[in-house]
Amino acid sequence: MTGHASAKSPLKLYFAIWATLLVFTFVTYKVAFIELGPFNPVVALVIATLKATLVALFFMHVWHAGERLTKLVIVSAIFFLFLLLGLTMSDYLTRGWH
Amino acid sequence: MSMEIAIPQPVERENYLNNEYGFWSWLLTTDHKRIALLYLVSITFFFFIGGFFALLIRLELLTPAGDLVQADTYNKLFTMHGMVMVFFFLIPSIPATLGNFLVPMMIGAKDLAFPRINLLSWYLYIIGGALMLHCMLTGGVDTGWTFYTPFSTNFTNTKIVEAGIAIFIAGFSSILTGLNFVVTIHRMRAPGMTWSRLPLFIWAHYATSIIQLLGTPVIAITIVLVAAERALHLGIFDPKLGGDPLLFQHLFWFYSHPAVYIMILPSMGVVTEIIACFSRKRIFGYHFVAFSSIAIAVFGFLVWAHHMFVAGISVYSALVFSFLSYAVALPSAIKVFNWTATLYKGSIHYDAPMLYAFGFLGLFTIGGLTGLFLAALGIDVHVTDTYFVVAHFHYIMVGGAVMGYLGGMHFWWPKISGKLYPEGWAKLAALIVFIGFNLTFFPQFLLGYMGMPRRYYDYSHMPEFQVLHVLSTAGSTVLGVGYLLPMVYFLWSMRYGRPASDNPWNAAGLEWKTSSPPPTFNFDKEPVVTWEAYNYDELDAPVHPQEVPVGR
Amino acid sequence: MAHRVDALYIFLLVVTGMMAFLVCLLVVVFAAKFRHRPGIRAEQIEGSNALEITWSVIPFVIFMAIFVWGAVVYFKEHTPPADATDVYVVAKQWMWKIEHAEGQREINELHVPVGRDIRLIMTSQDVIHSFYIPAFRIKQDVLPGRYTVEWFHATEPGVYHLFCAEYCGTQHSGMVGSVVVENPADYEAWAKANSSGPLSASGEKVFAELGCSACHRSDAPGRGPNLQGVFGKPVQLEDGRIVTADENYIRQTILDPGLTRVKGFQPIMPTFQGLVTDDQLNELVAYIKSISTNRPVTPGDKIGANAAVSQVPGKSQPNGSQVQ
Amino acid sequence: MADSTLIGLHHEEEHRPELLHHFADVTQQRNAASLGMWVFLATEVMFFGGMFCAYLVYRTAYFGDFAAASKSIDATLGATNTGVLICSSLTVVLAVWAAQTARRALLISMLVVTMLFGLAFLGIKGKEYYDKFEEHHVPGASFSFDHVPIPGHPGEYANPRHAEIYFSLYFVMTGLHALHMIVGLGIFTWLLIMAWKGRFTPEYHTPVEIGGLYWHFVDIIWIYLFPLLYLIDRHP
Repeated sequence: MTGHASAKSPLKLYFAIWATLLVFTFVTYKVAFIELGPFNPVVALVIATLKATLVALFFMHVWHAGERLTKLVIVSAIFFLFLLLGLTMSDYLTRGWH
Repeated sequence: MSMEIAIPQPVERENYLNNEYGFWSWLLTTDHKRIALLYLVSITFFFFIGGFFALLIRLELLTPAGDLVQADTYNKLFTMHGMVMVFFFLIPSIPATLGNFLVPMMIGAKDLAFPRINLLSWYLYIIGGALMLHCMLTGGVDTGWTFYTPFSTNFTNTKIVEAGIAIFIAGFSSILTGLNFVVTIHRMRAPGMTWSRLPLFIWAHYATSIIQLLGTPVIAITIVLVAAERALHLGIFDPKLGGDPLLFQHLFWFYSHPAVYIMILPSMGVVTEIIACFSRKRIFGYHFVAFSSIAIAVFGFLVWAHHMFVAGISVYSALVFSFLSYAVALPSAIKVFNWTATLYKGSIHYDAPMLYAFGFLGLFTIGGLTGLFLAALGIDVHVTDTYFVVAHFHYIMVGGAVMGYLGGMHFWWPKISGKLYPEGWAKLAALIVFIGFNLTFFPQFLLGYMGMPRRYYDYSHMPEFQVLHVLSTAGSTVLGVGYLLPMVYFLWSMRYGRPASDNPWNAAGLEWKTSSPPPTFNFDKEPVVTWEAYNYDELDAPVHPQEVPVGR
Repeated sequence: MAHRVDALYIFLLVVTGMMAFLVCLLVVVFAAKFRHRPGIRAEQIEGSNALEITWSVIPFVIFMAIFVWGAVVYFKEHTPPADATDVYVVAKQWMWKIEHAEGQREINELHVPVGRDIRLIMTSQDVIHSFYIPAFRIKQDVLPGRYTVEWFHATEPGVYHLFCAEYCGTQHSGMVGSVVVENPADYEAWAKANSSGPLSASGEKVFAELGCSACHRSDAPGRGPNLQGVFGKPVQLEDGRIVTADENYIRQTILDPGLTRVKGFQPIMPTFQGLVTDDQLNELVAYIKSISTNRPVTPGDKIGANAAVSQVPGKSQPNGSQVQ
Repeated sequence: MADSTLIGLHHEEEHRPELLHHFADVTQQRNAASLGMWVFLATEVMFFGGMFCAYLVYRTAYFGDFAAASKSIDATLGATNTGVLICSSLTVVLAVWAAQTARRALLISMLVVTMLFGLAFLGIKGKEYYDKFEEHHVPGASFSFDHVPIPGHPGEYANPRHAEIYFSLYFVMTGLHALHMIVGLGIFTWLLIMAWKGRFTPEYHTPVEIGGLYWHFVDIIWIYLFPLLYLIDRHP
């Protein structure tokens, strides 16, 4: 299951990911100062999720070396997090309903 | 191993109990079986502390006026009873003792995946427990085990922070146990031990571990927030700042409802093993029982706000949570039906563990069905926060979980200690517990529907409730005797009990194929599994091909 | 409400009783019939998908029936009739303070006439309490910082228990009282003897004392919205939301004007947090209600809101809960 | 798990002090450790999830006040810290690669650089906390947030009480994140000692891998904390 046996050096990939992450950070920072209305938080969160995905897939080796079980663990953690957020908000967002 | 004399035998096979001696051989052990025993001693200690509080509570309620203790003392008693019983007895009860002992053995592993983390989790438990004891001895807490804000953050003067830290630490112990089980079950199964050959005890523990892993961190952070609000004057739930006390309840119950399943699922696993063994049958609908455990673990996370139907949540949210609550009732019902069906055309033996399992079936059924009342929105409004709720969750958590725990202790005691307990006494104890339990808690259903609120130390305004309270208190003394008995004869049997054979019940499962007590690494030779779970057919066949014990 | 809850309760008792009986009967019969006999071996049965489906679907259908029934009862419990009489409740450690619209004040006692819909508008000065009248089968937590609402309709004179059902500290079990249900004549006599002027009149005084009337003018356009006739109507807020001007809205706007500013007005209203007591808030709410012709629809807004008491407009329940 | 593997490993036992007795072989041990860390990270998601939940509830309710409070924090420092953590993630992944390919010197230097980045992060965080302390933005008796305009709503001022909730969340979330960083520094110190002693080989470097997983996870948490806490509503 390990990736250390792969022949070609992954360094190029690592540096590419690193550069992408830095660019994304810069973009997030700059976009925050532009008026996008309701899309400001959307853009910020989409970029954050892209960054997190890149880190998980390549730096944490989920892409090359990760087995299905690892992915299952990640997916269930996210799933239960959304259960917590979603069902809690189901209360707050409907309190004003008539 | 057929000697009848009760004196210690001069030549004993080396096992996990006698391979090392001395204080440090226990306190520094990484053997899952020894750690299980460390846990057993510690949780028994806390069980009797919690039980002592319970008896004082019942004594106070014998008369309507508050005459035995002060209001403050009573509030601390039920708070400490709840905290000790929930966090220091029920949560670790079966997983940390029987689970710790049996999970590696049942899947044919030498130990849990992380033995040192296993020991660490016991130490965390002990540190948490010591803090909790210190907290109790130096003033205690009076918020109820639920810590509701803003009472806990801004109003009470009692030791919230210390109790919070104690529970936080104990929570980590619980997380680490769950982590160890998940990794062990995934990575350490013996060759041939496929997922569908796993004993259902393992499935139940796997489901339990999922809840421990994903639920416990949420209560940990919730307690941190409460402690921060008290100690550092942060304000997250504070209504004065515009904070919402209901947010605390959401976060609290996100863990604390699934926590009920941490307590009951392992017990269901135990009962499944016992019913299969003593009806000499493969469990009816293996896959349905296995998946219902997982379903309970997952659905258990979807229903928490049914504790908050009158708390001021939105009507629409309440509808959703009520609906989902019925969804989680279903897998439990499926389990009960499958256990019942397993008895059909069995060959049923009435040994003590089976009596406990029957007790479990009856009490859990009542506990589960009264849950339907509480999930029904219209009725919940009336009976929530009354003795109806108290009775309901005691039927699940004491009638169900503790009954299963005791059944499991009897079932595996020969394996754990290498000794047989006195069967007659064990049957008597099962009967006493069953009667005592029902006498204690059934009247509380009636009290609840009549309107007796929880956490009242003085009911002199409603003396009409006294008769039922007296019945309940009487039952609690019977129950106390019932719980003391097993401890006495288990201890007695350690010295005077007859030696147990490797497989006194002729039960299926890898743990019975090694010696009693097992050697340190569980099996002398790595087991290879070639049979299905619960192969009682083969075990009971006149000539059984599988009867060559692996552990020899 | 009591008879509705009891009917569902009896239904559940019968259904669950039958289920419990069935399971116990089967366990006992199997345990006796298939007890171990030497020489007879157990018959191995793998399972049965048909059976599994049967005993999943049938309970599920029953569960759904209970769910729907329970939800209907709950919805009625949370739908006060439009013409109910308002009674204000302020909870504190460890007593219930009751204020009637006509100005009667009581502690730990609630006098109501028989046959009238009573709507309780409740808040707490400190921790969470819960207003519980077992005989009427109603209970609602009382929270600090916002209003929650419950209602009942007593049909028989008598004295009924009133409990605090949410643990609230040392003297929690002392936070009990009585609901005194009287014949209309007796109630009128009691009300007359204990009246101290309507709540709305006190509210009008507070309204003037705090200087509210300087901006919220009823005769000419002021710097704040005219409050005449506002209560119970939808209000367009500056941030685009439309909320109903209910008790919680008024309360929240007094304490936290910035969050719920009405469209077209400047953010100049100061907060009255710390300057008004819960009692005065109730009086202000009563006053603003009294200068509106229409009746309450529902409290509601964000965290301070309670849709738990919301009501579908025009769907009133003339005949509400009854005593036992 | 075949017998031959077992025998083969027994030969190497002296060279393999890391193989614990209860595992059949190194692969099983390594897979167990890796799964253990992933499962632990799942619990961490829920741990931070509780705070994200509180954040979501209050941000929805008190958006303007949260925006105003968020604007009082130095976003440039936050962005810099994000960059610092991303760089540290790169050095971590290089350290893992160095361990895989038996480059001991590179491994050691990458571990050291990672820790330096970690310290830099904490330093910048400390500066931020200091500023907040100076400005009386720390919740408690001396908290003050009067007359701070709400972005995009001229003439409106943030409710200090709601801002206090924001700052409570800010300190709890970043504080617990910083605590995780400190724990990470502890782990990396230990890794450094082990690397110095030459314990890691291409066959055995699980601790570097799972220590790295932990570090990356703490990085991911920050990737979310940055926009959520610093950039709620920045535009003028």
